[in-house]
Amino acid sequence: MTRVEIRFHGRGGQGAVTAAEVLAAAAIREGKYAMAFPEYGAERRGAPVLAFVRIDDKVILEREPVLEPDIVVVLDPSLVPSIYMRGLKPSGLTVINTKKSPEEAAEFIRSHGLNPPRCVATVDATSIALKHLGAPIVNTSMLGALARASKVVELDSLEHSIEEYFEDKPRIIEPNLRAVEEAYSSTEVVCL
Amino acid sequence: MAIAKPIRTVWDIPREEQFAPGHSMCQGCAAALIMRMLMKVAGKDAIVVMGTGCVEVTTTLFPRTAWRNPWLHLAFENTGAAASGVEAAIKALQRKGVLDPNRRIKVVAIAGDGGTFDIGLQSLSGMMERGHDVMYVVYDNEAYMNTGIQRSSATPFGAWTTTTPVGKRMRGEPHPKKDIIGIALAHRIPYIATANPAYPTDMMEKFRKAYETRGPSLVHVLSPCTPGWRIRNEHSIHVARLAVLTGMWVQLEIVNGKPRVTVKVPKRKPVREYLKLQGRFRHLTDEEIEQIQKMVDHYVEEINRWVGEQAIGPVAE
Amino acid sequence: MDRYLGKKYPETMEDLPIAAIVPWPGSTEEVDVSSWRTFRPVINQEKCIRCRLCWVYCPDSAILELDKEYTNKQGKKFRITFEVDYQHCKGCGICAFECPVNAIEMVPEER
Amino acid sequence: MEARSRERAEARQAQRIAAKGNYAAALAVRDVDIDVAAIYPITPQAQIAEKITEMVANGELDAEVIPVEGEHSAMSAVIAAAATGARVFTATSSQGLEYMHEMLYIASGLRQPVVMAIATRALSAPLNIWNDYSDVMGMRDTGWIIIFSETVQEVYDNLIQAYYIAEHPDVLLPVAVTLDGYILSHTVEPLEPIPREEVLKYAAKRPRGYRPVLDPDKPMTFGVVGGPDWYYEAKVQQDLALRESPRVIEEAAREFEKRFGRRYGLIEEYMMEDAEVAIVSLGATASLVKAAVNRLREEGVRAGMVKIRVYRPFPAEQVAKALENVKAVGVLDRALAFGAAVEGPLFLDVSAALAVRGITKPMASFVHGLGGRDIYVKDVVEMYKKLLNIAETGRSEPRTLFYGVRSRMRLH
Repeated sequence: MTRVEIRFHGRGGQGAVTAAEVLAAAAIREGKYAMAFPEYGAERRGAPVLAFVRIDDKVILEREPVLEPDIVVVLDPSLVPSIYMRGLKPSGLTVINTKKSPEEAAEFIRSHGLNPPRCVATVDATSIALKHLGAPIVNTSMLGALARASKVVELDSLEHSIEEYFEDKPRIIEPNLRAVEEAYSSTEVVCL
Repeated sequence: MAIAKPIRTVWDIPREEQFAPGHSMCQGCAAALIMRMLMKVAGKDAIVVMGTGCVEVTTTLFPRTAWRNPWLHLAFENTGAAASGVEAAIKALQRKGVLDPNRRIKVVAIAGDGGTFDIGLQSLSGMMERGHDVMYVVYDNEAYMNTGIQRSSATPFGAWTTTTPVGKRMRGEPHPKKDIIGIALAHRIPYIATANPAYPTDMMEKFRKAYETRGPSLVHVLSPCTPGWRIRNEHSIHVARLAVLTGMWVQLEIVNGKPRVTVKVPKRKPVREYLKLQGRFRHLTDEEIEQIQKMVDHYVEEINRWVGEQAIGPVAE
Repeated sequence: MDRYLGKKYPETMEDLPIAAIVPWPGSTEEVDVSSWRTFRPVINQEKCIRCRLCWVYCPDSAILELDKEYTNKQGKKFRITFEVDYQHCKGCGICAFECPVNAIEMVPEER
Repeated sequence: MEARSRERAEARQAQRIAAKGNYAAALAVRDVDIDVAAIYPITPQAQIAEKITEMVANGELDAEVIPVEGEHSAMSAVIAAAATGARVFTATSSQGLEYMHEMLYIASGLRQPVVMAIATRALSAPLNIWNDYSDVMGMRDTGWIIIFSETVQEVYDNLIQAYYIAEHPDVLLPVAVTLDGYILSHTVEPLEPIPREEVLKYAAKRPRGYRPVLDPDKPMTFGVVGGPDWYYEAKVQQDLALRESPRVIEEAAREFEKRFGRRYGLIEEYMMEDAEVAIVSLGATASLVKAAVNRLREEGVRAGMVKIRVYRPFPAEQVAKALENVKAVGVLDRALAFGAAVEGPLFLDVSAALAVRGITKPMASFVHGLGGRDIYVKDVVEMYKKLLNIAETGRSEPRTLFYGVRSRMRLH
């Protein structure tokens, strides 16, 4: 496996930073090297936030922000393509939380004058999160979608990491796992 | 072991000296006497934490020390914090069996008025608020005496100091003394007292109770300073006594918020008798003395109302 | 532990206790402060009523309370005697001032 | 021997966890079984305080945690607790470190084995919560042993070694361990923790009374007045203890490697065997410099890097030896020594280390990344190219070069 660089887009409170950390932990569980870090600073609820993940087989030395991600994960359907498409490699993938199909999402990106990447995946993570968690916290659902669309980590190691991450809140482990699984199975991916 | 029995008369005071002579505190220094009495009460099992000040610099000039207890000085403004650290360490080490959990080792923190009312107030507040098992003694000589008699927030109204000089436009300290007891009270600590070395058994009994208290306690002791107050060496106890007899200083004890006056003064002397012995008040005019008298009258009235009796009586010439 | 404690009267830094701690508790007791005095207190044992107040009020622990019997001229017998420790007395005069029976006199030092 | 330690290290691969620097610090503190911590929250360190308190709350750690009212009190309380014989810890950043500044000297002057983690951060004004090394550079002359960490793993390993060093009978000095604010404090990376029993065997608690402590059975006076007749000797005695400490620091590293398989030194040399140009750097920034070296090596440039792990006492001998054969030396600082002959504080150390040994090299002082300004690998590559230039001309840059700053002047 070569280097994969991932950027998460969300709003403060949606758990983009947690998603990045859980993803890195899953990769580390698989014996890979990984690095997860937020766009540094004080997180404020509602403000757009970024989080980054690098995954590699080798030690990662590049402690710099991800400028040209291979994958972009969009947690909030209200974010505009001009923000999350920035720097995304044409050969890359974007995973978007939306009710739209991948084709519709690609069209939406085009309607903003941008070229969608080679692969577009969509999932209605908000509905899934509301159903299982009772709140629109979509980070775990989006990880399920990412696992389905990209194979950067196995679903199993993702679930392990979620269990570990929420160790001190056992009540919410099960609902999150159900959300991950539903997102995993309902994600649609289209590659050109 | 600290003194276990109440101190009722001077004959209850142990003969053993836990604080050595030969230190270089001034002739007639009341703080020296306060330390001597305090350490008799505290005994051998106390760990002393001291802030920078007169007592610190005159008792620990390398290679000698006047202290027979484990003793620590770090800096000026952090006596409360340093005492908190020692107390936490004792607690942890006793719980982990490194120190004998059945032995009572008490932390006694000592600082002057500058190190308590001013620069050390935050650290003291933290110590009291967090409930550390520390007895805190402030010896109050009402100015920064160690650096050469500069005013502190404990300097009383009208007093001359080198930074509250007497001239055409300034007549000594323009503000009344800060109410450190009120500040301690606001922290709702279990034991608070004022004490005065002219009343040694009362003072030592308060030290004893403060030592016995589980949790933070504060004893505020008036400490006449011969050079700073410009008094005769032999007058330091006499002046301290007059502070009580004039109502300038009220001997209080507040146990779990309940106040009482431990040395009642049925007939007060006029404040003039206290002021006239001290060079720091020499410049005061009759009108200014009258103003101070009114401030004391008001203070006494407040205290009486607070304790619910006429503990301090009217002025009788 | 001993390696840290140095020598009581160090000559060079090698003998200095670590961090200049003082492992000699109460060592100021060795100091002679008698040169501070311009007046020395003298206790009149005849007048002394053994009230202990001079001992209590001394800031320098320089009044010694001794288990030494004393019988005055009236034949009153005391179990204890108060004497001045002139090595540690700075001559402040508190003892004389506070003595309720004027049994202590401050006498000029002549050297 | 080496094969075995590698084997053991590999066996532990399985126990790798994911942790951010702040958690790694808290884990280390738990694993050495501290007795007292006093911490005041400040970004980006606050998670250390949270995690330690959480560990105490759920019974994982038996310690007294004092939620002090400020950093000055935090440092005061841990010095006092250490003087009472406790194993202590505190953590801070930036303004907090400045606020405790006075007490830093007292910790070392009183020879107390205080251990502190510093999530490095810029200093006000203007207020800035992001990473640089201004705060820790401000404490460089306070008599502390200062160890920089490059990775989350190093944060953990360095803190454990810090206790070995600080409490060693030949040292008895406070030790600070850095973790770059956000860049390590908030970054999740692989971490191989060591089983607690093994940590405690390595950084073993010594019997009470091996060093002077506040003890009613053996009363001593700590923090005395040292007059002109003894103060000087006390300070030189303290300086010599710091100067001699590398012997123990290296012993701690050897013992650590023997037991846990990870190697540490006073400095780390990267691709220095045949290097023609080298950059000296610190902390997590060193990762970026290594990445730049890798990139340049692919282009055929003989670049190398020297990472200062132990910044105080400064490993002058090792640094001089490492740089002996290069053609030009650059020093990458993330702090300013305002008004100094050259404004890079690390540069001042490196140039002095070389000069007193009669080693003269064309040098350049690079400053970048102040207040969290991102440094990219390409920026460091540019610095190396500048060095190649300097190597050719043989002339040092007399002024600090400010990389990445927006200016109409030519500042680099």
